[in-house]
Amino acid sequence: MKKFLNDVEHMLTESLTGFATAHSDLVEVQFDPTFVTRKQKAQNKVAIISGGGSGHEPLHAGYVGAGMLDAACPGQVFTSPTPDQMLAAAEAVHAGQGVLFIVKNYAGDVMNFEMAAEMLPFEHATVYTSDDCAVINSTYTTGRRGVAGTVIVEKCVGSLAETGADLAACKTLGEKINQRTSSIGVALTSCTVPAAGRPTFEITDTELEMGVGIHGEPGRRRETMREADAIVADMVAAIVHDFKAKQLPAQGEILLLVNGLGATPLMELYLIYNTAARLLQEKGFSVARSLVGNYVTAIDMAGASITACLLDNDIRRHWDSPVHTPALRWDM
Amino acid sequence: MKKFLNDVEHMLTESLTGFATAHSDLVEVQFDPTFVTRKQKAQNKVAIISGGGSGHEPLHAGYVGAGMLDAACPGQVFTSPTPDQMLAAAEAVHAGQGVLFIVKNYAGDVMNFEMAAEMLPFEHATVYTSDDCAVINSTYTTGRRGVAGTVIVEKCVGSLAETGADLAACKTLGEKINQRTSSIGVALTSCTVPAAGRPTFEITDTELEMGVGIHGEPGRRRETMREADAIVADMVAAIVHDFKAKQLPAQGEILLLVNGLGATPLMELYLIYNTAARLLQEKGFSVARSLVGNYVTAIDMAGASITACLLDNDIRRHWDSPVHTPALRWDM
Amino acid sequence: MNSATINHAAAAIRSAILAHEADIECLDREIGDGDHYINIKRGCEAIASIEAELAPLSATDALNKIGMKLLSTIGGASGPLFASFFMGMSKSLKASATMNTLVLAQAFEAGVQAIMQRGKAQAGEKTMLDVLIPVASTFKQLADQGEPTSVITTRLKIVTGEGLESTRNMLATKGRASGLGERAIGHLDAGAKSCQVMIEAVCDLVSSHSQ
Amino acid sequence: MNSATINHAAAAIRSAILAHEADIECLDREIGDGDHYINIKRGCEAIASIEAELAPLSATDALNKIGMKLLSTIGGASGPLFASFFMGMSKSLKASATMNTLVLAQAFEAGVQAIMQRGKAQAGEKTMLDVLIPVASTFKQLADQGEPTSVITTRLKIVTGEGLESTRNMLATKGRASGLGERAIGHLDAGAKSCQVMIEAVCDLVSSHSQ
Ligand SMILES: Nc1ncnc2c1ncn2[C@@H]1O[C@H](COP(=O)(O)OP(=O)(O)O)[C@@H](O)[C@H]1O
Ligand SMILES: Nc1ncnc2c1ncn2[C@@H]1O[C@H](COP(=O)(O)OP(=O)(O)O)[C@@H](O)[C@H]1O
Ligand SMILES: [Mg+2]
Ligand SMILES: [Mg+2]
Ligand SMILES: [Mg+2]
Ligand SMILES: [Mg+2]
Repeated sequence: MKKFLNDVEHMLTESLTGFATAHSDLVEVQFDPTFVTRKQKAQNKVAIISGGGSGHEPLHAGYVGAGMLDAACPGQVFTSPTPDQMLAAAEAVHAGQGVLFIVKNYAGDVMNFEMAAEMLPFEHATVYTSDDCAVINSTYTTGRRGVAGTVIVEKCVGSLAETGADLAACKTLGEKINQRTSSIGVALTSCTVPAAGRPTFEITDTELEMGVGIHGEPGRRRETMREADAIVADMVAAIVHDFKAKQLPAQGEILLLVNGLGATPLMELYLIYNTAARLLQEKGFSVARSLVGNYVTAIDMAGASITACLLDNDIRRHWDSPVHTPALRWDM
Repeated sequence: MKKFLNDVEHMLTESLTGFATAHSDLVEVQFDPTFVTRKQKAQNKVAIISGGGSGHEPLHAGYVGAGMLDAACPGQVFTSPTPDQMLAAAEAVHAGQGVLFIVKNYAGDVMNFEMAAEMLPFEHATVYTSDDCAVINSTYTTGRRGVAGTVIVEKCVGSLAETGADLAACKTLGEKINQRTSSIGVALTSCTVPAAGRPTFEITDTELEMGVGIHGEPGRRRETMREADAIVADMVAAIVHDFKAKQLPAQGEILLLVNGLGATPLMELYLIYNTAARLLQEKGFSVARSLVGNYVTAIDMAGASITACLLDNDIRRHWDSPVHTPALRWDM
Repeated sequence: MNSATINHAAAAIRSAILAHEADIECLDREIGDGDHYINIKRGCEAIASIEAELAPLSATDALNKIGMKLLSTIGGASGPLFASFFMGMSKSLKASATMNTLVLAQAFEAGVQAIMQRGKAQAGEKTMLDVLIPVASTFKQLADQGEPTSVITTRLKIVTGEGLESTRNMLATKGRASGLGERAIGHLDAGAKSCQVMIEAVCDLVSSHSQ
Repeated sequence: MNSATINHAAAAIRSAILAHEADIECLDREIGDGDHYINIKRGCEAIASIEAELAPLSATDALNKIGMKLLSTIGGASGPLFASFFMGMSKSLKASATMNTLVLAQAFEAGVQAIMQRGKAQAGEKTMLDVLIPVASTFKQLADQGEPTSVITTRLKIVTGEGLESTRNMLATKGRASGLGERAIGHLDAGAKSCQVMIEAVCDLVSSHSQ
């Protein structure tokens, strides 16, 4: 394992300190317990708080700022944060209108946020994201994983909260977006958790992992490495299939997010985007909004995910509204 | 080599098509010859054109847009573009006030832009960037390489051009910034040129390449892998030494850019930033502006570069001015 | 049981976990995300760091404090679950006036039930519960029968091992491995493994004392 | 020399370059950026693709067209340099009324001078010029002396090889390797290698025809 670090113990703290210094106009970080808030705390709105294991940067701390999150709680690498972090963050940013947690649907995140919610002295609600269609949602699983679609939920719910909407409305919008969003990821290499010091899985030069999770969890299938168009075609098919399974309209405007998992060059992401956009268009969807880059990563994994969110006027408007965070910024 | 591609021949075209589609509100791409322009062409200003080998994305095409470049000419991967590209781009964006080329100082880029300039039917000038202080500028070299500092030159000169400043003023600002900017890079792994299909250099798990170029050119020295703080200390020392060699003031406000070379997670970049900012501060510089992320990459290399630009009111103002490009955006 | 015994047990657990780094770590890499060992280790070290604070407390309070500490230290799926275990155990002990093996067995069972509630899981879902549930019921049954400590510890070590082994051929229906379907088959569950290591360590400690 | 000979030579150069992929490619990886082989190959293929367009042209026009084509195809450092070579050669031929070996040798030298001007480089800087300059002067000298083709080709192949070999122990002071200082020593220059391959191919072609 070759990484820029001093000792694994302090890696997260040092990195978060750097993050907070680089963006000291926008955010502040607290330690013991660890959480990130906007520098300029918002008044009189629902407080939107997210969090999860670290290693997915810029998620979530990179999305703290005007128009998006009020606070983020970074856990250890790939390990959900602990309830005391959420409680302290909520204490810091609650502005009288309740707290909405946005939580990626993993057992660990769910339970830690749940315990925080149980102890929270404020009105609160939780939106769980579960956009990963690689994991088939059936009675014998704990449900699908939340992956890159989480960014869309955080952006749009953040925007709605900014308008003074109440907790129930924020939760409703978040759940609607989650319902209209499907993602699937593919890995060409494993990631390496710094504290583990070695790759999470073995994969040869002729294989890929289809449906990989953002923690390097194995996906649907180990498949043969092949040309990008063939890989993307399978990914788009999975998303379209999932849209059907969710009984979403078979056409309409979409937001297309091609997300790098950490080590994939932008040149390849745009190549993936090119094919994905064409195939989705052929299937009747029109790509109305796009985002291409590293938004929800898996440390240093070479790989990418494709996310499609079926827009409506509401979602489009909240996606388009001004945002100013370390990792997502427009019209501000 | 594992990459998302169909065939190496068409990789660049497919990727650029995806890029142009994803950012169709901002840019347009032309092929035969290949160049990228703003969708909304600027009027009555110096046309700022850059270009260079591909593989450094988002440089340069990602910086085409309001407040920055008018056009970019992407060459093959790691190969400078050809003069016909620059001529066609200039033809497309010349707005009556002359053309400024911003060129990274490599033999290939210099000669191709030079030949284009010789054939150009418009008033023109060229700024060469040479911020890489890993290469000692002496009589027996063709001069230092242009690396991540190029982004600062492109941003600020783009801003000045937008005010209607003339060609000479734009060139002067570009050269001033280049003079006040030093960079140094370090590689933990090699990059792989897609058409070559294998890593450019071999490097073991216990080595690093100090002073690496953005094309995987070997650097100053092959060194022993060590903790991040020690690596960063050497890089900062090289920059401070270079500032001295350039007879720049030994204190003042700087813009600190920590740039990922392609495969380095944001968590590590912020950790590097944390140490670099602290050390520069200790040496008497105050970090007034920051940029952390993948801005000038070397395809899929794990590694990072540190760039410091000594600000003055002029540079700071042009750095802060609104910009709206695919890869850099604020206040618009 | 008092806070001194608890600190002893915690130390025994900690060394056992450290000794099993390789096995535990690789299991969570195979069908999880590779952090389970680090999580557990972080928890063990946090408890070691509050040894002095635990010393003056009653067993009930010490267990509760351990639960709270784990809750704010481990994170992940196992954090709230282990926290719930100790808090559940503490609550059960508090309700009881006396302290004996049966009371302890009941407290253990209460702890396991707290895990089941928190995780909304049952036996047979390829989790730590496949070790904990059989251990809890065997423990209570043997304590009920008034078996001597040595019999109980010997038996529990066997049940623990069997529970762990039973996860090998299960489909995972809870936790991170639940997305894997058939691919999880053939792998032991990491949380089950760490529970087995911990329970075995405590059994060995107890039987060495009772000899 | 006419455009048919030029097309033949281009074809011979192309196969020789393709046959030397491994050597050329690895040299530019060692002390450059690894694209030299791809660049040259792209150039060769571009010329092959305009074979039909070159056929009706005079030698002068064909060489100029080749230069223009290379200029818009290769890119990198070698693109403008090879382009300058052919355009320089074309210009020199145009100035001359007749065509013979000496005229050709002068044209070759003019091409090399165009490279020197464009690249602002001399012999001894570890570039393609370390092959091209000695080849140009030997070529002119032998042509001046009226040596037969077979003597010229045999001699030029030797000079080419020596020129290439001479780059091994040079410090690079031009091109991408110039940043390397001492580290460039011990490596051949990639552009010198591709020139050696091309010149050798043309010499072989010419001597096979003249036999
Ligand atoms: N709902 C649940 N009920 C009981 N145990 C669970 C549940 N979900 C996960 N686990 C246990 O937690 C272990 C994983 O813990 P850990 O790796 O620390 O957390 P994470 O899965 O969040 O990375 C699994 O091996 C399993 O034994
Ligand atoms: N100034 C120069 N004069 C002559 N030859 C040069 C000069 N600069 C570079 N070269 C030649 O060009 C070769 C590199 O070509 P290539 O790899 O295609 O371009 P780049 O260096 O831009 O990647 C070098 O090996 C060297 O022979
Ligand atoms: Mg985890
Ligand atoms: Mg090159
Ligand atoms: Mg885990
Ligand atoms: Mg090269």
